[in-house]
Amino acid sequence: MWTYIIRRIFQAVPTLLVISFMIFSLLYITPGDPVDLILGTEDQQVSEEQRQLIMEEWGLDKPFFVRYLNFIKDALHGDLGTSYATNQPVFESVMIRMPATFKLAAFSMVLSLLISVPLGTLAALKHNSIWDSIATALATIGVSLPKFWFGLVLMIYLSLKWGLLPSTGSAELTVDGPVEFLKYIIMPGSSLALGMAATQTRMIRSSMLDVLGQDYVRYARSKGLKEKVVIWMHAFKNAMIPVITVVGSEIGGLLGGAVVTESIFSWPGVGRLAVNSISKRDYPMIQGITLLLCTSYLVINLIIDIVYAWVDPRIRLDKKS
Amino acid sequence: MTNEKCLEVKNLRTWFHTPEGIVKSVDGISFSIERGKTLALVGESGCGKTITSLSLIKLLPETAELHADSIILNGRDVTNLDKNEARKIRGAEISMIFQEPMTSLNPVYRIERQLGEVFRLHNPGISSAEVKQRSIEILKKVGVPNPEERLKVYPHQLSGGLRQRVMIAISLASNPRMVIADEPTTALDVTIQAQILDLLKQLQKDMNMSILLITHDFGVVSQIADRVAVMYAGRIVEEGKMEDVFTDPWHPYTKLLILSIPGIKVTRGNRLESIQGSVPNPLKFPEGCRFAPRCPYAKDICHKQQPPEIVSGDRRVSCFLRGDQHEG
Amino acid sequence: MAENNKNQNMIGEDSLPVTSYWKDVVRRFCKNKIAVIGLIALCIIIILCAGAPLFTSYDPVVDMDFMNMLAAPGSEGHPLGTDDLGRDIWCRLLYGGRSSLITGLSVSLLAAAIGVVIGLYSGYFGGVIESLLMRFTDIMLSFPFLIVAIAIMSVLGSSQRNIIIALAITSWPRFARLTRGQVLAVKNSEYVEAAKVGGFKNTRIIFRHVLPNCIGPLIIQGTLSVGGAILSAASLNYLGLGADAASPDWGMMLSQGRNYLQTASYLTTIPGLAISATVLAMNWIGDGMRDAFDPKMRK
Amino acid sequence: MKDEKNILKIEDLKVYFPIKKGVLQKTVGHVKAVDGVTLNIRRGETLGLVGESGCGKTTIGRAIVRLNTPTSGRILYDGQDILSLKGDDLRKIRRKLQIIFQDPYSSLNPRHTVQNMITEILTVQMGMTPAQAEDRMEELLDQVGLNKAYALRYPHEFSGGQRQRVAIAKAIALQPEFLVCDEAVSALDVSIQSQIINLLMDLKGEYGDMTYLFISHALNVVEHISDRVAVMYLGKIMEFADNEELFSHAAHPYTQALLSAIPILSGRKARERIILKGDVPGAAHIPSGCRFHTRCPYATEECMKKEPELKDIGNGHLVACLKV
Amino acid sequence: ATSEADKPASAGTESGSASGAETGKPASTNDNGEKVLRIGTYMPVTTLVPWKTTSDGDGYIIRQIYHTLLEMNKQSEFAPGLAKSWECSEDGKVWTFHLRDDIYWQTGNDLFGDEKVQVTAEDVKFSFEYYLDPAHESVRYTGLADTIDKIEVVDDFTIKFYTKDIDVLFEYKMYQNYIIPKKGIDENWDFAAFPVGSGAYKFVEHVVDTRVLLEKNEDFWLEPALDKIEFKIITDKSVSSIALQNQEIDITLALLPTDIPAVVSKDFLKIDNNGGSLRWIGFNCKDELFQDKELRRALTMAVDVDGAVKAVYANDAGIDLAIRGYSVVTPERPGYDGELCKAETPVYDPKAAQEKLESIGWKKGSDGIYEKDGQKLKFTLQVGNNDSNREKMAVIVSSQLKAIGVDCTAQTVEWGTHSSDVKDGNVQMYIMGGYSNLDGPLRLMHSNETVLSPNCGYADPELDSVLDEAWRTIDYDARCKLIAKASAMFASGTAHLADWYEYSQTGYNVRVKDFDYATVYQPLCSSQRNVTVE
Ligand SMILES: Nc1ncnc2c1ncn2[C@@H]1O[C@H](COP(=O)(O)OP(=O)(O)OP(=O)(O)O)[C@@H](O)[C@H]1O
Ligand SMILES: Nc1ncnc2c1ncn2[C@@H]1O[C@H](COP(=O)(O)OP(=O)(O)OP(=O)(O)O)[C@@H](O)[C@H]1O
Ligand SMILES: [Mg+2]
Ligand SMILES: [Mg+2]
Repeated sequence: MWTYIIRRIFQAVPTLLVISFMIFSLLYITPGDPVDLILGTEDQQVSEEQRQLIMEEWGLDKPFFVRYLNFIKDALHGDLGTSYATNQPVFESVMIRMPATFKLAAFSMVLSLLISVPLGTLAALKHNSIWDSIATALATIGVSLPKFWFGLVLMIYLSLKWGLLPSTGSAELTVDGPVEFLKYIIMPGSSLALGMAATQTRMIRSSMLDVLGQDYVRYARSKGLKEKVVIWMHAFKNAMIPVITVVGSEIGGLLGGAVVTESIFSWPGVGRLAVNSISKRDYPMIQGITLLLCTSYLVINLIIDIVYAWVDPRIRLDKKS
Repeated sequence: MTNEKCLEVKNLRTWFHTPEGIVKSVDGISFSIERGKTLALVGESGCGKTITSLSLIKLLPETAELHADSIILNGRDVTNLDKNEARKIRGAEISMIFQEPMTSLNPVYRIERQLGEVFRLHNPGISSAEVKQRSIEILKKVGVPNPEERLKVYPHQLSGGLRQRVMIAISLASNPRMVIADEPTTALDVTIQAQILDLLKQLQKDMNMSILLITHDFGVVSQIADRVAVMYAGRIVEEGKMEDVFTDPWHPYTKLLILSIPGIKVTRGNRLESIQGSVPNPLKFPEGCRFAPRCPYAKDICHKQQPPEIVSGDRRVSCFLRGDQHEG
Repeated sequence: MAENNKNQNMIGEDSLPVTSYWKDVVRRFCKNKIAVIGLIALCIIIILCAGAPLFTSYDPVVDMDFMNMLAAPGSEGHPLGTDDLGRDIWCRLLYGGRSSLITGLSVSLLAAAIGVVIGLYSGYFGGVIESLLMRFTDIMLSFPFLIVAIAIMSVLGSSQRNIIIALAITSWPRFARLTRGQVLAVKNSEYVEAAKVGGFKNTRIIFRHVLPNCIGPLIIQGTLSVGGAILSAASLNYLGLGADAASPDWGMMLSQGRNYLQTASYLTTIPGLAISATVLAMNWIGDGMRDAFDPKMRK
Repeated sequence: MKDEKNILKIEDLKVYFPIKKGVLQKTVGHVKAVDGVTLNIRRGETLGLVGESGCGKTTIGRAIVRLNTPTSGRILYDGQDILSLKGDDLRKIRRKLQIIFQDPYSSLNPRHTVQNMITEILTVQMGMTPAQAEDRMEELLDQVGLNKAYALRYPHEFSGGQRQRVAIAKAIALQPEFLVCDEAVSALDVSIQSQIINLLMDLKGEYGDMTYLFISHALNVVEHISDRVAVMYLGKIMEFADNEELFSHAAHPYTQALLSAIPILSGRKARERIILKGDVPGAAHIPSGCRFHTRCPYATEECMKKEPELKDIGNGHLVACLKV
Repeated sequence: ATSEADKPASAGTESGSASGAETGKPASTNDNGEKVLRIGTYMPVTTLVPWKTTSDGDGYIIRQIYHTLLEMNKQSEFAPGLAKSWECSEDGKVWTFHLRDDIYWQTGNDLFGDEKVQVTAEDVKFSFEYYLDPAHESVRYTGLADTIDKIEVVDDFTIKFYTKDIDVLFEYKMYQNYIIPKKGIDENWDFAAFPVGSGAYKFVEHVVDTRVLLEKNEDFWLEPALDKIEFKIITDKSVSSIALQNQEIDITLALLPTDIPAVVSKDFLKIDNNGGSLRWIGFNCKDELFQDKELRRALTMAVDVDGAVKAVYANDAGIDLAIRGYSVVTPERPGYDGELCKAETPVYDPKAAQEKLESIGWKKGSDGIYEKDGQKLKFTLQVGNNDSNREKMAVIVSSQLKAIGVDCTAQTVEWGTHSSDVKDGNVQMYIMGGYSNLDGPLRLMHSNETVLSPNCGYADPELDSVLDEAWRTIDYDARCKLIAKASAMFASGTAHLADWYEYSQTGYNVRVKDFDYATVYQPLCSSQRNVTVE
């Protein structure tokens, strides 16, 4: 397995190079003037002399490829540059927000699984019954509701009308304890989880139906095992195998795609930083965010693949299938 | 009939309610198996063999509906058991070996777990060490070399023959008095098949089990069965001692079936005897004898009336022609 | 003798209706009640939107009534009320459907076209092509969607066309992955090998023999992504990256109405319902189509 | 350099599948699916190929129709080395070499009607007009004993036997000279199996010099249909002889064991049953010396060390056993 | 109710971010009897380095920590800050500031420890010289370098600035630049991570994107009335209003019009504003189409700006959130003269607008759109995505123009793109806002591109000279007159289709006291006010 992990890490290098090149060139052609940003925005006056100074200082006067190569060189030393906007090292700025993003992603993933697993299983076990229809209807509604809408509705009811939860902010699990932590994360978490739970429910339903028709499930029953054991031991693990891959690719979306939720709930994550940086043309920051997000995506996918192999012993990691 | 009956089935009917109509997969069959003996149920694909066995072990799909005058298993009427009671007889009284060892073992668990759970289920409170001990014992018994190591592997790491042995081990772990083997060797090589059949015979002797063997392979039947029941389109058309049925089939279907096996009666290079047409659609079985449309000897009456069951000694057949000794 | 044998071997009584493939597909589709309901619903939506001027006397852009802003649904002359600028919501819903449906459908079609071709070729040929294409797909998948969308729209400018391009560029990898998975399952099947042995050219095998057998999940993904695209466009709107701010669009209506959730919730519920109805109808149609295209469902 | 007698010559064919491992996908070993097979197939004969599952029968069949690429060796078809062909030449020769697969359920495209399948072959490959193709299709269906009304059906609407007929119709649509039947009847019921065997035999009469490579593990079927029979074990041919000779005077212990497994019903004298011990070693771990020695009831020290060659014991009866 | 009570009160140990946020329960005064003011701000903290920041959001915090020489009161007049008094020489080129002698650098940090160090004229001189060095990339470099000739320390508490020329905005510059400790620069102190100044409140912690916590500076010359100030960053404005209504925060900046009724209806909440901010719809006068002033005037006549402003800012509470304006100088600033400008602005009259269009050669085409020389009257009105009110204005303007046959598309673009497009003249029509400070009018109207921002190609040499003169006139009234004159000239040039002043509302809890001029951009504890909570 270690050789497999090492191989995957090797494979990630060219991927990250391509990503960095793509984002670098994308940003290069995106309109917007970084000098203005370094010197402050609309309310400030800039002289030509100072502009020149800044361009040189930040290497903005160099040709595209030189800039890119410099970026790569620095990145290899773990230096992703300095933010135009805040003058802070990009790496630190992103890493300081990563935990919040991860927390939210992990929580909403867990939450969506908590919803979709029982619902999907129920729909499969009682398929063609009223339960099935309810699960399907819920799933459809879930996919067709925009996250920001759901987030705001939650907030209006849970926090403004009923006063159950604080509207914004975040709490530290270790410092403030689980109750506080849940209070803050539950709304952003569920607004993210809803859409995912919807698709997962459908996946789990069909996967479970598929597995329930398999010979080994019938065989497990023929041993005289209790129905609970048959479903949760024999069918469930197998049904989750295809779900794992889907979950993996969804986490990628969660990391970079929670922007809207993060803005609504003032969640101190990477997504908000990304949006702010984009609107400010904070190129080093955008590059850094993209690279680090892609890296985490690759890492998560690696983990997912390992989990996959762990759940499904037929997949051997060190052998290409 | 001195021997005690292990299983006695009377007029078993298993029907499916489908949107297109009622599928009468099993439509009034009766048979019995004596303790320690083997009954082979043969017939073409789709004639209802698997449904029969699932009816006995109470694992029918939800759309199925089961009726029977009686099903007596080990002296107990098990016709109308509720789900929980049905579960309790599975494994303990009756267990099953499936056709496909490839797909019948759960791919994500080690053999140890799949075998162990049977011991735990039937011996509550048993210690882990004992489970392991017994697992090794039973694997040895079914001829799995290096049982300790094999416990640690996943099904896909075993060859087909070993997998089938493991499945037999699992099915026998609960010490059932009756085993249904649904095409246990179809997926295997001839040489391995021979080993498995030998093993079954051996185990049957050791444990005094009854076996309901389901197959379409007469070769298999000839090696292991005491009695044979030939099924066609949800009915048993002929039943009798294995040697009798083979040497002198009474029903035209049985006869043609045996003749269509290459190398049995027809010599090399010549055309084989074959049954024309294919199995009738279970949604609309022909009136009268179900084999009549394909039967080269069919007479008018065959198309109109259901044939009576003619019993003679310990043999029975359902055919009009039996009365007037057809010979072709 | 041979003559005799043949007749002896001849099988076949006629029991199935003999129809052309497409008639059959249509017939199978029509048998699926839910799918037909979905189709009828979608047709109604399309007719209402396409023929919008027939069903409303207002203009969705120009007709603002500052005296009658935020009129509740059911008020006189405005069956669904008016929005924050006094525009008729029914009218904007109809016209807005045009752009939303166009966005949704074109994004799915475009993304499907790119993704399916890439998935087919990489899955079928394997080897270096596969690794390269799939690496590229991975890259696209791992790219934060929003950053790409914003960058594309900043370069090209915001317009409906560019939203479509941005969304298509970010959503084809899903199709590619799905297709590839399907192709891998299908390409080693014996009928594809038989086609190879039959001497057919690869392109023919890919499109005639492989693709039709991968189509089921693709249809589902395709119909799902129509709704997804409408919603993504709404999210872009929320972040202020929409097209023409004055012209109606469901996503735009939804995000522009978000400040009125407490005071005039119908501003968001109405377009929200429209999106849900469309997504639901598309999903039903998708399920029906998958079954209709599958000859196994033929009775 | 056309060989009048032999239509197909397989010379020292080896097909190895690499087992890859490690960071760089290094090849750490090989599955030696076919490990040096030499066979001459005569024009117009039916050659039976038997052996246990996994011994490489299918791999040979697939190599002939170029569905996998041999590691070494040559396959000469009418004197032409077909392994070196590419592109159009390959496509041309492929028409003469067709294969029928074991599984009637997966060898037909579920999305095409019978008509689609057959006319596609006829128009695209044989250059017929649609009208001609339709006529020819009816003819073909007739030949395999299918009612032409079935042309508009989809594969799943047929029974197994009927599907296999369609597969055969597809294969003979190209008017091949050589047909590989890879377990073409194994998945079928006995009664259907006999129909297909009859059909294959009839077709042979009709198409004159069609040559069959008949792969099966069912010895009774092979015995029924073949002119000559080759017995394989773990990628190598163990015994090769005329049908009669082989079935009456099997010389190799493995063949003997196989033959003893044929059901004895009636009309044939009972053979002594030989139950082989153990499992088939995987093709990745071929035993040294005689590859059968691990299961052979007569194996000796010598068998473990020395690999036997195929040798003629008279009448073209070839056996690879040190004890013969 | 949870942990708040048993948490240690001392600032150093309280590190969680949940403080004071229990729902439904006012926590302005926490259970330890501490007075905590919680301010919700929608602007993220970009940097807390005084010479780097340009964002108001940072300013809210920095102004509490650092001193500037001068402050500003509600009437836009300069008020004492670090300097208790100041005067200018006759020729307007020498400014003398007398500093307070009771100001100390904040203690309790690793820079100063517990040592009370006075803030002296040397510190002031050092700060400005630091900013004047281009190497330090101060964002105010250009403004300062253009003005300051030299700085002279007279004694510990008196300092003199010599300017290169008359600079009527000199005081404004003294209001903008923060005084930093020399010791910090010498010792390489990380001002970004831990600001140390001499203001009334001391920095405690900054949790990225979540909050900034300040505490009372006991050494301040005046006892600060709050124990703690917590800035909570709530990005979404409507969420911020929910938090205010929930009493999770005491003050929210920039309420949306849609949220005003709900806020006003709560008796524990109040709203107030801090003067108007300019918004305008501009033409890019360099654009081929809009070089024609008559066309600009015609289009101006086609739009009902009054109605649009009313509609966009309508609210059930009946509060004036914005008013139509005619001058680019906001009413609170010197030189405002609405009437003068109004006279120069075309009146709303769509008919006349059409006639005017026709008189300058535009004809309606078959599709009802005007065209001239085969060219359609078609353009885009671009607006940034940062403000939904501006978007609505754009929508209204574009549809009213459409109504008379002008194909105007309202286009929202991402804010970064928009601002740089406007600056580069890469738009046709646009909406912008801001520039409501003292130097705003000059920058908006003057055609000198290097100094001035988005006037989008409008150039009038005569106007330029009036402006130049105004900015060299020391006499306040005379200067006001000149500015008014300039604004009227600008209005007659119709570089803007419409102007309006937005009064963005601050919502706050009635328990916040002494919160006079409703802004946190000024120190909360100063000679002017000492904000507290009950
Ligand atoms: N769930 C079901 N619903 C409807 N019909 C069914 C169902 N399961 C089985 N059948 C029908 O019942 C009949 C008998 O099926 P069964 O599986 O018992 O055949 P079999 O004799 O075991 O065949 P094989 O040799 O192929 O295993 C078939 O015609 C089949 O179509
Ligand atoms: N593509 C492949 N990659 C790796 N190994 C393969 C591949 N194809 C076949 N093999 C291996 O080659 C060996 C021979 O396979 P082959 O299919 O030729 O056997 P067979 O005699 O046809 O068996 P069966 O009777 O089961 O069809 C087997 O061990 C098989 O696992
Ligand atoms: Mg069966
Ligand atoms: Mg094979």
